[in-house]
Amino acid sequence: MSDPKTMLRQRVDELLATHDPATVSTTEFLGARFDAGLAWVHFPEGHGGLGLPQEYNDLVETWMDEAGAPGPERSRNGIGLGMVAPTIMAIGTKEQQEKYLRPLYTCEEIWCQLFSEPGAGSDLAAVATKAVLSGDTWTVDGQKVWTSGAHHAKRAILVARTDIEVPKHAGLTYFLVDMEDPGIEVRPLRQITGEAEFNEVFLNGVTIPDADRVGETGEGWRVATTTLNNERVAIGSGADREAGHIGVLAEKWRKNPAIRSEAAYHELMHWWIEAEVTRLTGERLRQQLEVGQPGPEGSAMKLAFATQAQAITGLAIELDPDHGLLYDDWTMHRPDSTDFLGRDVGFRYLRAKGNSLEGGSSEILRNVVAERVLGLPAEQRLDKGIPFKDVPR
Amino acid sequence: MSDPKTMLRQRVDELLATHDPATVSTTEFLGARFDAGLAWVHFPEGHGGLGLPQEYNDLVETWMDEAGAPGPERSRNGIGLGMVAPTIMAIGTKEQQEKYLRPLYTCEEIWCQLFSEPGAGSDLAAVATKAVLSGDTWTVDGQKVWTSGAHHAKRAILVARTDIEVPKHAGLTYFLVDMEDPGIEVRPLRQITGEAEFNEVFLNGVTIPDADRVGETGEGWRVATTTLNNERVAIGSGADREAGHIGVLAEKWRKNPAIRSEAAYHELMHWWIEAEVTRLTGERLRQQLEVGQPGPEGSAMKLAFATQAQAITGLAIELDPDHGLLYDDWTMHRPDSTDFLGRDVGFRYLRAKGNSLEGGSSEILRNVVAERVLGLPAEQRLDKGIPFKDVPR
Amino acid sequence: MTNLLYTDIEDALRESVRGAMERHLDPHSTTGIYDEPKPWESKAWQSLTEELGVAGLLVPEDSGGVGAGPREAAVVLEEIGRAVAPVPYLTSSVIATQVLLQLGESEHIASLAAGETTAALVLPWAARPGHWSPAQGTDPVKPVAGAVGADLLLIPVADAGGFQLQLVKAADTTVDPLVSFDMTRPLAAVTLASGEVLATGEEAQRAVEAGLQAGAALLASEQYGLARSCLETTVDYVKNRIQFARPIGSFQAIKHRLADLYLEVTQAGAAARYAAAALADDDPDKAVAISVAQAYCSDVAVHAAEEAVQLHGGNGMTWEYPVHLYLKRAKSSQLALGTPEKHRQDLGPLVNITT
Amino acid sequence: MTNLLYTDIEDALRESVRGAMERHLDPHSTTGIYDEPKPWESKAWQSLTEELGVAGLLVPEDSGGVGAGPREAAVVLEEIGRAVAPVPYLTSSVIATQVLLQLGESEHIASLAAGETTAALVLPWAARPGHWSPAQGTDPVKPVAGAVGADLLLIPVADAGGFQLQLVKAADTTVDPLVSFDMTRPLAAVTLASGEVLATGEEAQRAVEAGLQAGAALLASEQYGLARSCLETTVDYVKNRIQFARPIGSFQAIKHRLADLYLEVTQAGAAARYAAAALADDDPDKAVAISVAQAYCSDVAVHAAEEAVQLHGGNGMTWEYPVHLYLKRAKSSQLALGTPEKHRQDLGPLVNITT
Repeated sequence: MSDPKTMLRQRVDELLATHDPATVSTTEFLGARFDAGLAWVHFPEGHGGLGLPQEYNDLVETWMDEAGAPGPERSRNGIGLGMVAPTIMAIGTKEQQEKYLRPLYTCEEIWCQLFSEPGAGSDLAAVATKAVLSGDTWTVDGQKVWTSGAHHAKRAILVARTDIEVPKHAGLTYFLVDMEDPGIEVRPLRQITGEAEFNEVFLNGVTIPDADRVGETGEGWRVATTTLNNERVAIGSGADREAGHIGVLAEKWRKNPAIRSEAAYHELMHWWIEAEVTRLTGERLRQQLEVGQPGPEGSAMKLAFATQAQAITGLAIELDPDHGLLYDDWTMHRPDSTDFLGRDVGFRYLRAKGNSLEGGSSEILRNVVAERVLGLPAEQRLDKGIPFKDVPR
Repeated sequence: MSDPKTMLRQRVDELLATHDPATVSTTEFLGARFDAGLAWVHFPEGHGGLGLPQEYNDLVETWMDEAGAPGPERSRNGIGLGMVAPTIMAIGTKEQQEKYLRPLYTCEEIWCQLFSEPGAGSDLAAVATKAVLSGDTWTVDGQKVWTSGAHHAKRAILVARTDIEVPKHAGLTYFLVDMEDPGIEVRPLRQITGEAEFNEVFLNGVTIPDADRVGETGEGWRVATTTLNNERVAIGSGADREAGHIGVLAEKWRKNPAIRSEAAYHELMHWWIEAEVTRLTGERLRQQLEVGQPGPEGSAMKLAFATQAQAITGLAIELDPDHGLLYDDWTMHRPDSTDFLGRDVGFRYLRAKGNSLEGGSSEILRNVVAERVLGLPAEQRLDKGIPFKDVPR
Repeated sequence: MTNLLYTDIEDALRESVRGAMERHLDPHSTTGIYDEPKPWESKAWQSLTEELGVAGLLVPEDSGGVGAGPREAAVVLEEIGRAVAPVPYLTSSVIATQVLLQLGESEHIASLAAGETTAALVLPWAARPGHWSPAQGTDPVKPVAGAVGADLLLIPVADAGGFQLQLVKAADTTVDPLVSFDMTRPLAAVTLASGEVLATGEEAQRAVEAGLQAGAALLASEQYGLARSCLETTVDYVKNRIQFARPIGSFQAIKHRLADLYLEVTQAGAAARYAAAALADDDPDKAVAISVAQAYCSDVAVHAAEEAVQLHGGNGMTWEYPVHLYLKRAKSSQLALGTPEKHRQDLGPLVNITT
Repeated sequence: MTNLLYTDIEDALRESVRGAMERHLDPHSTTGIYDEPKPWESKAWQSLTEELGVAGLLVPEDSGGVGAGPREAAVVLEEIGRAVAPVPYLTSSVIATQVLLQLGESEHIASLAAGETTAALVLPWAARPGHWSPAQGTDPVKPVAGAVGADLLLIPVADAGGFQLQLVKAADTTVDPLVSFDMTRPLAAVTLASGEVLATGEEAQRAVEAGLQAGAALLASEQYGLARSCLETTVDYVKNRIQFARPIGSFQAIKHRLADLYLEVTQAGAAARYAAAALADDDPDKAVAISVAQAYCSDVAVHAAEEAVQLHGGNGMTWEYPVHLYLKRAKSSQLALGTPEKHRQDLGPLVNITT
């Protein structure tokens, strides 16, 4: 067999030759790319991959970019691509892999995530949505919240409680749900920004075939952890200097002498340096991953991102009061994706408040760093070993 | 009876007439002042007071100052005057009051405090120094630490464990100790500053007559709390603007244009404002106390003092690097009293590190504010209800 | 030193105002302003003016007011901050009223004191004492607070003829509402129009300056009230929100943050009170007190609101929970009448600290 | 982007240096320096130079050195920071050596590389790249780091004849030790004396600048090593210190502070590594990398040491526990080669941000 790089280049060339990105539809191209094993080269053959080491993915992406070929829309199907695919690949059944991975990759099926609940926020394992098995079918009742994209998602990953007689982590099961089930109601959840980027999802008698269970009954926490770990890893990618909020502010500073002052200069440089050292830390983490030595920095870096996003957008408002006193638009929209930087400074400030909550609150992340990285004693678990039904909620 | 003010003025005049401060010794004057009930006017007659409301003390102090009459040396006998006297007055026996208050007030007897131990720092009630009663005499063995003035103290207040079979707070007893007991060894405890402002005190077979017990056996925690509450109250007195570290730095700034910069200006003004709002808070607390409505701000203010002292001295070092790189003197001295402001900037910076530890660490104070002021749930007490001998240490 | 405590009368005033706010405002309808901006004729404003008469606190009795002063107005503002009340108290009953009082104006002051009319000083809302410029040329002035729904506009203008303070009826010009970060104190672009000249030259400048000083001094009390409300609401929330089988307020990291916030809020209260007292006493230390209070209370209010959002978790991010109203008001108020940075800049020379 | 990881060779180097520091230094004797200052001929310095040969890392092999570079020297400095080692590595093996290297000097460089002699650049220790002045007049230069016990002094001087870099033997002038805040890197006042002229004009200036750049770039690694050591020591302490029947490291407020500190220390490591790499590569981004690393790592080291003192409780305040050595070194190093404020000032123009 030839070396992987040569083989990959051949396959890419063949794909581009048979499916000219300029003429075929994106869906068709992505389908063909999946079939050629060029979706995720580290996945097995037949599931969008070629069983190669993960680092070859970057190469394929680069070549595709050079050829002007489309990739899947990460902004619309981020949960599907970033979290569901690796989970199904790692733990799903062969049938699930065959049924779901291809339309997920082509974005014919958008996925959303039904994890958080009003009573299960930082305590994610406190999920109370109930799933009961009868014959081969589960029936699900409950309420989920903070579901982005639920209103245009075709499918969802769901964690539900299947046993209240055992401690909370032990009674959860992980499912794949059809969002077109008549028992599902999606309501927009309007946020501080005026937008409804997220939804509340009500589940009333939603049915799920047992074939759409992922992992064993009662193993849902472990499966969900696999999913969430994929979320965290996404942070470890390098970024250019002045990416993000600091770049927006620095550009404004350069273009707008009226907002400059000595005091603001030092404040700006303080955050410029903070952003830069976080960038360097991310770059180093990326280099570690490349040589197969992942570090524990990811959780801590998310703390830094949140702190910086909030401080820098707050500062941006203060630097230009006449502008910061205004807002671009309070109308309730339901955006297709999140753009932290896309709107005006007031929006960016408000939206950044979510950075220290979503995807693991800063408080939870500090616990994680303290306990798992520094090895400090865990918090006392008052619910440890207690059946879920007897735990105070 | 005439109004208290007139009566007090008469007594002060009589005292000054019979004991000219310019000619009699300080000791003699203070003795006479004590006998005239002008030491603490709110104490009962015969114990240095006249049974008047506490607020008249300020008046007497003012008149004494005007007459150039000496007061007791608060810097040398702060523990005696500030903590021991109110405790003995509140809880001590009549014999203890008669024997100890007068020489304490005249500073013929300096007092120190034997509370903290190597294993009982923030957890003050974890005292392990043991006192055993045989007949009318207690025998004490153990080690104390952070004892200021132990090397020139005649007497000490001591908290010792008299029962290890009961939970930690219940097994303590409070004593008055003669520091000249042959079983007492005082060793200087050198600090980060180079000075030995404090001592370690070793107690080996120290004997205490039962008559020098304060409060009942096993009531030592309650008595110690009385003592420590007096320590906290001392903070609530008003102060002039720019008192303390900020004033030292502001003066340096005014006199030394070379250290000025725009960035430093904003940093300095930030701390100037912090110091000013703490001063205003203290002033308001003082006004509340005057009208008999003490507030809970004292504990929180101590947090502010510590933060400011540390930040301002650190800034002072940075503003003048050529000077901040130097130190005045590393020689081990044993000062008679603490002067936070008296030496050079390096000393002030290092000494200020103690401000967040001594007299209740900032961590403990935050707990106090959160639990007693805000009413948040208490930390889980792992030692609750467990005999002291069985508690992990 | 001046008295920093509250009198019994002030305590009673607070009770009345708090009661009125609780009766006439609810967070849901306040949030509604973001979608459908309303003029000021709310029940809450009616209650403050008609029932309680607090619009006239700064105005002497012989001018139709109550003859109280800044200390009492500060208490009202603490409660307005506590309720994020969408009422023009600061802009009309404090700033515009103080401008007219300084001029000895008598025609309009009584109806302002009665709350029958409202007025606004037409300067950008970030203008601060000692640092503001009158309108020049023909561009509208913006963003102006208190102008939406106001009956009278006090417009400082400068032209070749010098400096003037003009009184313009709202009906005689255009007030364009702007989409504001804080819709509970909506901003507008005010088109210039000529009106009655109230004063000129130094007299007019002194009047505007007095208005801004009163505004900055008493905004601190509104900020303090807001911050304190955020602290209390958050303490209450964390006592009751259960996660991991315990109230999240039992987690020490949260306790310590709230202890620190308690300190800040307490100090903000002292600073705001001192500024109100210094204004009331026309103390020589007034300018210092104002800059200290503005620099400090502005940041404390923002910090308290930010902590409230964070410690309310996801709920704090929703449109449904009122926490966002506080954050928006706090952040906008931080800019109002001078940012903390600018007040630190102003303060130094007052206390002989210069670069 | 340049490689920010450590090579296997660097890992081995770290092991050796750490072993040497552990064998030859103990906190008690280091603390003793505060009472009885000692010259540099310590076992630790002997081991670094004679056994490990690390004084020559920056020096090419044909000049008598090891022919490694700044990346490797940075690893040595991390370990020196970790041990608060009282050795003149930064001042002699980095700064002075870099000055001579830049000049292509050959007479003394080999003995510096061997650690047989030590040298110091005679500038105030707070001087920084781009902002320093040569000695003028007759006043001694102070406070100078690395001069106490040094054999050779590199003295930049300016007089009517222009700018010169002179080499003066310590024996030919007076080096007065000063009572230093950090006695592990003692400072001195150096009396001027004439010596051999090594270079003049721009050549001399470039050499001094190169020395300061190398010093500032690599001081960051020493600060990182110190900070990391403080974090590790403190984590260890709070795991073992029992109060209230539990390790104090089980209290969440302490855990969260240490998590935040972990983030800072981790980022300091990346920043320091980038500065060392940029120096090694003579990267066009070098000046940016240095100012970022100095501005950031200086403050992290101080913060780590301050947290170490606080979280060691009373013990952290004692002379007996080594924590104070770290605080003193960290605080002094914050001032060395430019304070964070000055580096922020320098950084802006480099990235096109100006006032």
